Amino acid sequence: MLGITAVAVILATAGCGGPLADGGKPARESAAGHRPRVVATTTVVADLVRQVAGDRAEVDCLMAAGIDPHSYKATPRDAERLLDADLVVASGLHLEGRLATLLERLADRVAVLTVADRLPADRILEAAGGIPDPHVWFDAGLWSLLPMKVATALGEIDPAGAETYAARAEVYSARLREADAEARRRLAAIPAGRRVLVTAHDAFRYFGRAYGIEVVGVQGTSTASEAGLGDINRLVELVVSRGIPAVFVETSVADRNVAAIIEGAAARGHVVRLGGRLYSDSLGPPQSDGGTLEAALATNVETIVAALSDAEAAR
Amino acid sequence: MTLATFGQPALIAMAGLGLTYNTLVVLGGVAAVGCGAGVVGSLTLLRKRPLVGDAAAHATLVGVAGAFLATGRRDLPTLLAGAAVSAVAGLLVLVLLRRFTRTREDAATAIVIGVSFGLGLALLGGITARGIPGGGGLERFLLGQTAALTARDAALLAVISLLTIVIVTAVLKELLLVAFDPAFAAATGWPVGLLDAGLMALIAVMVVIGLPAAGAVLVTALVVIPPVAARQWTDRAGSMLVLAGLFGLTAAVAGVAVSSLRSGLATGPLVVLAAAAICLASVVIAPRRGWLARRLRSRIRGGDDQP
Amino acid sequence: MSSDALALHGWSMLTAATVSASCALVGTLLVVRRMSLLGDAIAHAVLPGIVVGVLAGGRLGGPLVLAGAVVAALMTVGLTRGLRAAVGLAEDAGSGVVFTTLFAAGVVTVSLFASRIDLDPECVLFGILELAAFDLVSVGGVEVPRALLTATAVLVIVAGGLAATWQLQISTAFDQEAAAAAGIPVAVVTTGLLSLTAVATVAGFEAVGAVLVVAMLVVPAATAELLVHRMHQVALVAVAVAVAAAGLGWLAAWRWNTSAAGMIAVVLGGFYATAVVLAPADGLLARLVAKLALDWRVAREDWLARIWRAGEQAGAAGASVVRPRPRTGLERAAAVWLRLTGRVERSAGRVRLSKDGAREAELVVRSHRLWETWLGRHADLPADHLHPPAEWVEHHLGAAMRERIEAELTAGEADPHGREIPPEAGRPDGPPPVV
Amino acid sequence: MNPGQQPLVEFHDVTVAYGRRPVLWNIDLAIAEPCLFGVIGPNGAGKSTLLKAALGLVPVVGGFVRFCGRPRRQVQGRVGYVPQRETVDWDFPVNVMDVVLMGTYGRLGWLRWPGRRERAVAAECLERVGLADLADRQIGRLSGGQQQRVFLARALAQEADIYLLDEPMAGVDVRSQEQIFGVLAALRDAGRLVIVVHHDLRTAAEWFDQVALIDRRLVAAGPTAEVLTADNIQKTYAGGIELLEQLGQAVAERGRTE
Repeated sequence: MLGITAVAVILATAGCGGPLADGGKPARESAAGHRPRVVATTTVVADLVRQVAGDRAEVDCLMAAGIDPHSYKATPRDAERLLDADLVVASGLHLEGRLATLLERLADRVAVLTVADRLPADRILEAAGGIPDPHVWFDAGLWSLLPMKVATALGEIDPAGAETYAARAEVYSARLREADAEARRRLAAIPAGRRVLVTAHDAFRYFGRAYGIEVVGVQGTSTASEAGLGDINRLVELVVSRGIPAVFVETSVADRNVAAIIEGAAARGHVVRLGGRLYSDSLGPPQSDGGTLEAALATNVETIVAALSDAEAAR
Repeated sequence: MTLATFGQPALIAMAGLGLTYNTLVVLGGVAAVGCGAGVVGSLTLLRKRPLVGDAAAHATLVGVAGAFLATGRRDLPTLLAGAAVSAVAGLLVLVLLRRFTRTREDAATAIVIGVSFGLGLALLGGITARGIPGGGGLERFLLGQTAALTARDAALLAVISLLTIVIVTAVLKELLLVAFDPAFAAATGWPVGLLDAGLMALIAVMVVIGLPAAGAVLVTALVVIPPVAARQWTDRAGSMLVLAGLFGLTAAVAGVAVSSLRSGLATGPLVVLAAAAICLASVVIAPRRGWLARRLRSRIRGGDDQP
Repeated sequence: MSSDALALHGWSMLTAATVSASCALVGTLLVVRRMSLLGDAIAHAVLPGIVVGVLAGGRLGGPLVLAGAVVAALMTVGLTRGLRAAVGLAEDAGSGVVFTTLFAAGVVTVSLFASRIDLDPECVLFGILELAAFDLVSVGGVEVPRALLTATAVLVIVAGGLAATWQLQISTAFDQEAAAAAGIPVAVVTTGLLSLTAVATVAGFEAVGAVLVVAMLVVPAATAELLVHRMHQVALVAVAVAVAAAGLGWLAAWRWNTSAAGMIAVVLGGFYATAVVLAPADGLLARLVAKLALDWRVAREDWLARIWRAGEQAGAAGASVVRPRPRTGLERAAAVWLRLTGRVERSAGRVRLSKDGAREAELVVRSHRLWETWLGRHADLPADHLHPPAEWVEHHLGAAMRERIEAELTAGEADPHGREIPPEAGRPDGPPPVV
Repeated sequence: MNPGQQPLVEFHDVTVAYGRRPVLWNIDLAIAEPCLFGVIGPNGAGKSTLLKAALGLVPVVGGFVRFCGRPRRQVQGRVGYVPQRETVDWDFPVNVMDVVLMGTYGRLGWLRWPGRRERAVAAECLERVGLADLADRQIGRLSGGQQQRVFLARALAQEADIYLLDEPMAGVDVRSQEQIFGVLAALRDAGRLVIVVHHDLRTAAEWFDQVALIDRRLVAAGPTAEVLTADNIQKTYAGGIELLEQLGQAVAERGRTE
């Protein structure tokens, strides 16, 4: 029996080349010539790279839409994708948990760009305890600094396309700045006293800083640890005492904490609505109302504005 | 479906005591589970199988992932139903291994724990890698989300705990007989296999409803620790069950109370630590069976600890 | 496939295999000593040790964290034994108390210091085998995964430690009291095993996570125990199973794009299930086949013996006996088979045994009558109760047993019913007449 | 209780195997009348196995056991059982009274708890074995002899017609032995059949009305004086075993390597 097993292992190992080459993704030297392969860790970063690269590069996203990056665990195929990449783009600031530390080591062999590290240090927020807060993307103004960095990294692996990338980056940055202004304008419509965003975890502090909204999360910046009863009580107290009309859940995070807060507030006679589902650590599937960062930002803003400025709900 | 509908006076009284609504809900749910787990756990301890709960707990992961894959839903009842099915299946495998193979009982338990958990992880990994919508947060069941219990969850836990306690009480005589002397029980015509299977099913149910209250790893603690503590204080099975229930309940209350004091303190583990503190105290100071009492006795008798 | 990817698979499988092998080795002894659940306890209880190690400035996989974990593991064992010594608590219940408490303490510590450390409780439950090949260090010019280096060091320690004390370990595992009486330092041997277990377990969950270490410790040994019986064989087969499962598990995880650690455990489970069914001596299939084969032989022998007896009776009574008919479906099939193979011949409505058939039948009848005679003499059974047991035993007596029984009887003795016992060498006057 | 003149207990050609290996061969034994019946034989002769087979605790591979002509399941309440003392955990959290009350469970059936009547019965049984003053004591704090008497009291509380006792005198002090014997004799005098597995030949002769000598097979059975002859004892304690041992082995082997 063991002999058979050993043979099976050898055969299976030898056979690796076959199923992989035609399995799922095209091999590197296929159809569209020598398109560089870029692997992005999160959907947010993948969107950034796609916007800059357009069709010139093949962009592969490690984490599917709706997956929480904090609790993502790699599979052998993911590891293979990372190794096969010409460029790996990560978000950084420990968003990807243990993957991040390993990506640093991967940098010896594959070009790795950690986007959040390229932002000006003075604009990085600190979470409790002094570690940096990784959720930088929903500050569109801040995010607009990044397309150029991506273009540079792409240009290094694909010098022929450097100009194309730079041009696209320029355009995209401009769009992001526009989206930034638009978001600011729309959110300004919310009455000042109601500008409090309560979510499952602390993913919106950059957003809050950029657009003048106070942000409170049930859990800290990482979803990895469990929320305590003290956290829930604190938020219920806050929601009730401030008369906050709506709280929000996130597409990639379990929503039980938020449900508990709504109920806790209701028990104190304060009706707080579920304001809606926000895109936070993960964008939506392509073509959805959160398929790109711009779309997700607009959708989030729309959801927040609708929920917080709704006079009925505030009663 | 909130407690608010049950009347404002109660809530005002609660607030007077410094208890918030959420604290009360979590308290109710966790206390019910702590109590039920203590009672059922006492019987598995007496049956000399304290770790079947551990096997059941690890087997639940498959069911959580499977239920999500099968229904695409991730509300508590669906996931718990899946968990219950796989916990029972895990224990069934355990029974079959014991019956049909030469593998020792402890090894069989370890096999069920390791392999079923591995299968669960493989399923979860597959769900994550394929980005199946809503798959996020399933693994949170592992460590529980004690503080996030809603009134419905708590009511579900309370009802099932109560039901379990009622069933245990109803067949307590038979369960104790089988635990004490299975040969005599069989010789006098009691269906020992059936009663054992029933006990296994009860422990599986208790473990499953302990998942949202404490998580897969820590629910084992609720099943093992309070009974061990209770055993220290009494020489009667009946009072041991009552005490184990009370200890479980007390640990739940204490853990919940401590975790509501400040933010950043996970509730489930605190409940376990409270139970462990009760257990430690029981082991040290319990009269007669406690460590101090034994030391004293052996001092008096000149080293002979045997009665 | 790129050479990078090939190296990835190679390194990862090698790392997994090395870790599994260490676990399988200590697991062999744990399983025999009924300490299988120790792995489960240690795997959970190390969390606080890791947390303290990280807080003290270590990093995952580093020596400080490893030391913290080993200390926590030994503490689990120590506390469990302490509980037993202090209040007589059974070891499984005791470890249940200890490991859950330590794990809870670990989780609380993590949540208290969450802001200061990049660590979550799940890091103990899940390993990072998949990414091991990213973290390379140079050894003599070759880039080798750091995790593989750790795993190899652990394997050397574990294999070396066990090889050096193998005889002592086996003696202790087999019978502690006898070992102690023979002057073996049982406590030292046990502590050594526990330390090696702690080291192997900690290295294991770095790669595959805590709970799966439980599978790695126990399943290979449990599988091997079903296949072979001597301890060193069990150890070798366990290692082979572990290595094979590590490789196949990785490939399966790659094939279906899921967690490698999970798939390794699943493959281990598959091996174990296969062994349960297919094990040569005790497997379910072997038992089923043996039972069917026995039933088939009994049916054949019964049919031959019935014809033989009918012939004997016909010889005595002068040809006026009822020809026997098969009584069961199996016997009918046996009758057909025996006719086809030529041991029973049939012509013109009469049945006769061939020379071979008569010989086989004779031995069955001989066994039957020998046993009846022996039992009649040694057990207090009425004569009419002698037949049914002999009917069963006749199929189980071999030549040696027949000889032994005959030696206890008087030469030329008839059975309790007064019939002749055919001699072992065959009746001189050939088979009895045709029926 | 015995209208059809059936034997009280009948072992009909009973063969018992653990796994594939037979350990008790073709026991054929009928006990017709109430008496004190000793089952005697060397260690490992299968005496306890015989009782367990009668109670359905181990499967019978050949033959059958009947009580008053009926299978065990139909007479469950009428057969009392005293297992060996080592089979249970004496650290179990029950007191003496709890254990004795277990004897009444069979009559009570599901969902009913022992009431006043059962307590009275249990108290009386404790009285009979001389443990009335220890009713509230945890069973672990009893001497070996007292523990054995608790088991006996539990069997008495079953209020059975036939009692099966597995080595009740093993590891018991002389005083307890006499007390136990006294209780058993009283049972016999009250018209009950008492079957006792016993390993001590000396005491067997004075205690039992009838005995069966067993060593993997039944060597002899009947009135004590007739059965306990030097010849029979020789056969029980020296002869035949080896062959049966080897045969058991052979059966197990052939079953496996078929």
